[in-house]
Amino acid sequence: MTNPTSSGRLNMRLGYRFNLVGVSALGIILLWAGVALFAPQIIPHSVGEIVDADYFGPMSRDLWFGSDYLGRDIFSRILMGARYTLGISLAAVSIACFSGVALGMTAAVAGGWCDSLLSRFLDALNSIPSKLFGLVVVAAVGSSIPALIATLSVIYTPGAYRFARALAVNVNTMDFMVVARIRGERLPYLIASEILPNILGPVLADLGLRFVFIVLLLSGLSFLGLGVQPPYADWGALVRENIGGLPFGAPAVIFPSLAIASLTISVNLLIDNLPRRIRDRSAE
Amino acid sequence: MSDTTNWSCSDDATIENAIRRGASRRDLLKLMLANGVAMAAAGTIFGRASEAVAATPVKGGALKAAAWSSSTADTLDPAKASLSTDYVRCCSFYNRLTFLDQTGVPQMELAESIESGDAKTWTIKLKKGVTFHNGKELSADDVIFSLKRHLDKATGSKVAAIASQMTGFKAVDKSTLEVTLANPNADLPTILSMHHFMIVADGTTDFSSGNGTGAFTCKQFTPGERSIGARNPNYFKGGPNVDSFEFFAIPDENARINALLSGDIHLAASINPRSVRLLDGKDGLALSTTTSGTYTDLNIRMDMAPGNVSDFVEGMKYLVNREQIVKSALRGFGVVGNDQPVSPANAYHNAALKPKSFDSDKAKFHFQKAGVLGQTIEVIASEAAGSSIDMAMIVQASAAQIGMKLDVKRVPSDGYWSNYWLKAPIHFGNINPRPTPDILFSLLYKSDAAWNESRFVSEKFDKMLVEARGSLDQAKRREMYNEMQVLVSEQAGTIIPAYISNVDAITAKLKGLQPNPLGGMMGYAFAEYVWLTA
Amino acid sequence: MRGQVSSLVVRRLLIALITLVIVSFAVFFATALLPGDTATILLGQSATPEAVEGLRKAMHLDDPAIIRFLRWIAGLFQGDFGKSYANNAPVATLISGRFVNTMKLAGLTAAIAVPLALTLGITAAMWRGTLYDRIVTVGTIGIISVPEFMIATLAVLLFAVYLKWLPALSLTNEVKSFHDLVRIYAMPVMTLTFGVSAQMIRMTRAAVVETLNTPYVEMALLKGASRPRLVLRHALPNALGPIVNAVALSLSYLLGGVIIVETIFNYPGVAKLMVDAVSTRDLPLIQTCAMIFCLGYLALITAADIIAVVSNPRLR
Amino acid sequence: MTGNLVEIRNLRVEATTDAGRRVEIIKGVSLDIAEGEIVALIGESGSGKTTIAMTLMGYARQGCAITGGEVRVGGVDMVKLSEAERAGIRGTGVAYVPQSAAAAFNPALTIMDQVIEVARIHRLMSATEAQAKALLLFKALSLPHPETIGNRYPHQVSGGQLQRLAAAMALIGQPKVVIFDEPTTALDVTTQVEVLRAFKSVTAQHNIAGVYVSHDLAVVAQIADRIVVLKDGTVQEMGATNDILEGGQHPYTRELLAAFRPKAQQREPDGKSATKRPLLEVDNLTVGYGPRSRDGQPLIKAVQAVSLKLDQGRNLGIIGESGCGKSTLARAIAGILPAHAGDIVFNGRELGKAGRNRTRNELREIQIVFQHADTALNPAKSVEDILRRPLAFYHGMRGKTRDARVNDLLDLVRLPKSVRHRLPGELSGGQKQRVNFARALAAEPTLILCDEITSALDTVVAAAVVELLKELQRELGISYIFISHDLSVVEAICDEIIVMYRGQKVEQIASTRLAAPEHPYTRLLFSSVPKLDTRWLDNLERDAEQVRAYGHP
Repeated sequence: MTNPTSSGRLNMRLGYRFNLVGVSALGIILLWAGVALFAPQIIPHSVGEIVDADYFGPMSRDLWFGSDYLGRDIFSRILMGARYTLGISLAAVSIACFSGVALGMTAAVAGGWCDSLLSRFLDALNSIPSKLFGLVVVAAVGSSIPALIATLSVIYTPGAYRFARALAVNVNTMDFMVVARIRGERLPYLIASEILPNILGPVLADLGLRFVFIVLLLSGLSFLGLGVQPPYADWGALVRENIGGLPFGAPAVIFPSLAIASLTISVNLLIDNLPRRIRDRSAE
Repeated sequence: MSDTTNWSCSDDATIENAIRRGASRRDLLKLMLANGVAMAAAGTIFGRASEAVAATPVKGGALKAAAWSSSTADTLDPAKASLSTDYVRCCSFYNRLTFLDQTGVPQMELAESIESGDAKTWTIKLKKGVTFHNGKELSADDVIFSLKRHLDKATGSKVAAIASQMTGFKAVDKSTLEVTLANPNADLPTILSMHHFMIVADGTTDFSSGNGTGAFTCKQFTPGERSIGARNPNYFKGGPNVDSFEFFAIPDENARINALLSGDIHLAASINPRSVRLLDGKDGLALSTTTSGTYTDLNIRMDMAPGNVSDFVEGMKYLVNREQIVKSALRGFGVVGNDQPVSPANAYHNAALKPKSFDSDKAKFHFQKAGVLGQTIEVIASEAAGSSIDMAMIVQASAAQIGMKLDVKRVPSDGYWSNYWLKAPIHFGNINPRPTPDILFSLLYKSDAAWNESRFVSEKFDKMLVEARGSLDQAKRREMYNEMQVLVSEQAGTIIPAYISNVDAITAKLKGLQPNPLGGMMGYAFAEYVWLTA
Repeated sequence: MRGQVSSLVVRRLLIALITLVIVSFAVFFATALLPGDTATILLGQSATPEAVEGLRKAMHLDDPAIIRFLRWIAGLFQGDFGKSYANNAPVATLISGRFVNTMKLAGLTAAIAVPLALTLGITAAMWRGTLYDRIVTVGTIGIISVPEFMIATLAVLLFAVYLKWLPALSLTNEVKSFHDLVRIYAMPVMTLTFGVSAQMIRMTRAAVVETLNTPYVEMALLKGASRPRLVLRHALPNALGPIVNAVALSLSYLLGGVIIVETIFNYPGVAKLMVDAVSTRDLPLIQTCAMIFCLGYLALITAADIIAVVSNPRLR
Repeated sequence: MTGNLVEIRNLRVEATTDAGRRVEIIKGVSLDIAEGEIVALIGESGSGKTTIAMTLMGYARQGCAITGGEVRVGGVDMVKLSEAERAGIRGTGVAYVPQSAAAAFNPALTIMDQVIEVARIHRLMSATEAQAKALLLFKALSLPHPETIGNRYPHQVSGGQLQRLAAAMALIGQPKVVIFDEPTTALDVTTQVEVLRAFKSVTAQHNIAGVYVSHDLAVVAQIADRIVVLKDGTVQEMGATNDILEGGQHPYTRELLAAFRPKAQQREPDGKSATKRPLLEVDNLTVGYGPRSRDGQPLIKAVQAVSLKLDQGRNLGIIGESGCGKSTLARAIAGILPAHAGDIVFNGRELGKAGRNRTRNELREIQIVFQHADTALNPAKSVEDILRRPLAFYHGMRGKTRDARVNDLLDLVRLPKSVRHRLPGELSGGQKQRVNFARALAAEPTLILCDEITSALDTVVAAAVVELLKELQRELGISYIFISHDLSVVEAICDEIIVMYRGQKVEQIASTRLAAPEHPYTRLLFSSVPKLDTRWLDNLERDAEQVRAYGHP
């Protein structure tokens, strides 16, 4: 979907071409990242403080997003929640994608028994439904933040592995791999500098997609009471806590859901409108 | 914290709206309660409300109700019953020797009479003409078998501790039996009204068929799913009003409420106070509130740091803002407690004993004396102990204001009772209602009791406990129990901020539901007494 | 033709067996980590040490977990799934009713979601770049981004509580007529269809678009073929492989991933049963549920592979 | 209709680069095609010849658009028509024969369904009539067992047959004009002769006008009445076939003709090297694929007991049609594909069969250069990185010396320094192949195996690369093994030539005696190479039994 809206000169030097949708999506993501970083400094009320005698209060000057089921300020809780939703999801997706891609490339290049061993093991892991796997692990080791990150990355590693392996297998059949192999190169070099540069683009797009799935799974786990535990709360937990307010449209449940949707939609749009590297320089 | 009652204009509107809809006086009371207006004599609420409902029962209809929890561990074996779901099913398929009416006085059910001269050996006469679902005549042997099996480890009975005081059983004739106790206990009739002492046929091992003397015969029972009972035509107390009774659990609270709102079920059990607002303004629905003595308490073990310093315990008692807990954690569905287990629903409740009112300066003074002001103190809470997390949040917020750092550590409900309860230095517990002060005190506060949550030790208390148990003189007993309640409130490390009301939501078509001290849903026996109007 | 497909099936079955063994051991080690055991859970608050000992002996839970696990596997070969710890009923009877429910829900959802997703995906690829295509793409991104429990809760509030058209609960045992079936299954199936079809649409569209850029489709264009003919007659048969794979992956979600829908609609499926089993540390039940999910996943994947091979003359 | 069948007036076509800028690729082209006349469009790749041919059907490839001029076919201007109207004419008015028929046939449909599809789309006739017509065409195009070939799938039929089936597919709709888009480029010479013959007879028989797009003058000479020479989207020269062949005026035409007659190597083996030990000796080498049977023989034996010798500084050519095992032999020598039997002696030392069990120095001395430069160079790495790695790996060069060495290598292969920071994707085919070569030279090898390195290049660029090889041999004294299916290129560089057929070495000829091959297959092969003489194809008699024995059916 290329819609050429950019002027000639500017993007020439940058070597990349952005389009409007991609830029605005990136803007929203950076906004949330900023919020996650500086949350403690910018929240109007402390997260645990009960500021409203009533509960599920409407939006007001003092409480921008109204109050939650206990009468606490939902706006501050969303800002602090950003830390957990973004933090946990980002950590989990980077671990999952890093290990998935590394294993995928190794399997593609090494081939033989190593490939089938890895594929079988990760395929088995893939067959256990993610939420139930999360349930068993959380029940076993409790749902501390590191345990959650570990669980989420284990759930999504097989997917990243399958994707990366498929890409790497294609690259592996290329002649430059034959040349490198016959030169006597070892596995690490073959992976790091021959295969990785070629599959980095699609892998990053896949990372974005997995990030969205992890945010949703984290909210799902929180909904089942297995995700982030009080006093901390990620957006999924906020929605769960205040789900009671949904029938009368309490902002306390609507805004966290909008926060989740805004993050996931902007990541999706960014993936579909990634800036494309320009190889047009030969024309100058 | 502004102390104005939060009587906002929106509340007035709700009241007018209710009146216009012709809400009965009872609904009115509820609405006012829902909006947190503290009533002076909380204890008598349920008393007045019940008379307004004595209309005439209607026969017929298929009753459908939903409890809050069930699993593959559901059972029809009264001894193993562990959840409200099990109690309701047992009440519908079996009977007990006695049952408690609204005022907590034991009434005769299967038993004709229960007497004893010295409160040690009791003679129980059984009613005539009572048959089990499979046609077998009720006999003394059935009762003896039902009581004796609690002592056998393999049954895994929940009330083994209480049943252990029954040492001797003798069948005098087909419908009379004699039970001798280890030491005298005037409360035996009340004890026998507990759900675990339901009477089953002699020699039963497989309980999945639900063969009892109860108001319903068991048509279908799949653990973790549902049970369906049909009216027992030859029920000795005259058949129940409804034709059939389907009972299952909907763990997700919103799903349970939505099921009630959409008319799929007639009763949704134990609604979290927070969701009561959902039901406001919805016509054709009503709430049934029972303050039956369930409470969630903050236990400070006095044999471990920091509980071993009495000043710390004192400080904590002042730190707990009981009104705030009742208002925002329990949404007004609870009654302020005075740190002792005997609730207002019980006849022996010592209303004169006032709890320590919320005073952050006194709390700070005691904490400074105890030298714990700067430290971070861990408090364990879990959803397993109802509303404990919300209570912990409130205490944590008030502690923060006086520079006291309480770290609320939430743990999953799975395995809470075996891993954290009774073990962590400061943690929340949750106690279900018990019919008599004697059971409560011997279970929770006797020096050597297994469930002594704060390791409260007092010979004086233990001596009075045994003495009160045996005496048949009501006045003397009441005076002793009052003094014991003061002792517990002052010296024990258990802080009971409030007695939690159990709220059940019902459709307006369901009539005849009355509160009962043994718990929600009319002491879990509602199926027998309620009826459905058109 | 026979040789190719049968050798594939045999290889797949072998792989499936190995995967099953890996999964069962993985689940065993995970459950072995769970604190407490069935006895302590059942006794709950009154779990005094002696009571727990007594009950454990009665339910012969006292021999070590690994022995019990191997005995369970041995039983498996005679088709005996063992007895549930919690209520001593044979696991098979406990699961059979729920398995039928899960299959019914999964079947109904697949019957609706798969054709819907394929048509949307194919037509979006057919009119690539038009407004319709953008609507479908943005729509799928939107649906993927909204958490599943939001969709379910909103649906219940709107149709059950507010409009009172549909029951809030899925009372599976009251389905007498087709009308009941539609009323009771409408919302759960709708919620699941949203979740499952979004991914399928996205993958189908990508697969068809990719085959549209091939020389043989250009050749067909140069023979005067119209756009629908290009997509349906030329592109689709070659895009079948990746599409079927995407469908299989999405449908495998319907087995275990539906725990949220089962919770909200109180639908008695295998997923909820497994949740109960974990809370009561009921090892045989957990194992059997895990086996069912794993078998379901493998069956779907194998079916996808076979269809891909059969549909592609080169591999046949 | 008196005027010309096809009139193209001042045609302009624009393309959009990925930076969103519009570039004009056809800059005002005008040409006519009379009834039954075949006009050839000839030029290098990128000269726009295929784009012009496509405009006859009003079709422009991805990202391109017709921005000016008229294309009247049978009086109808294709540019002005709507897409639906154009579709109506495609297949009936104008038909298309694709370059690679193997890719143009849908693998999931049977051949007959696809051949008669034009008739079904435009509802010209019923299915049975269409099948009967197709059968006639199959016979006219001399396809083997015409009755059953229709029910087969494309992958069950050879390349040559598919090309003729593509022609049948084009003719089924009785088109007035047929576009031949380099139909024989992907074929072996022996098959190409058969296919050209079939095309010629069918077009004459149905009096069909046509546009024949190609970069091979010799092929075009046999079939076209007039030739249009193109470069960078403009017509360089236009005229009757013989006028162009004999006296092409335009310098570019002359360059095309020159590239076609390469100067033969004709180097006498100098005495000195004859006595010394040969650089490479291959003895009875057998290489195969697939599972090994009990006696150790692979299922498919691609190379059977081939022996050869190569002296220092000399070049050995290996020629043969696709599937004869020449590449497999080269890969076995390089150690990529371990041989099953026989041994390879290099500089007197026995080499390990697989690359793994060879010393780093042994691997350094033998380098291989592949045909498709765009898969032989890592698209994600710059030219500089590609050249630096072998220098660091083999010679441990670092920093300054390595950068200087990279510059030397670029000079050696006649590439400008500015190429260092470019990615392979930004270079032309010729430039990429030179970088490919520079990488081989970086190892300072003694033997370079060239596996079809000129087949993917245009004739002019290929000629330049061959010249480069010769200069490098003079400067560095490297010896080559040159593998190709194109006799003229092998002839230009090699001293000895081996001819391979179905995995076996059928003959070894010195480059001086190429005119008189002994083995019948070699004679068939050499005679099938088209000459720059319009009558060559007509009077090429083929020894029937030779064709049956060695030709592809």
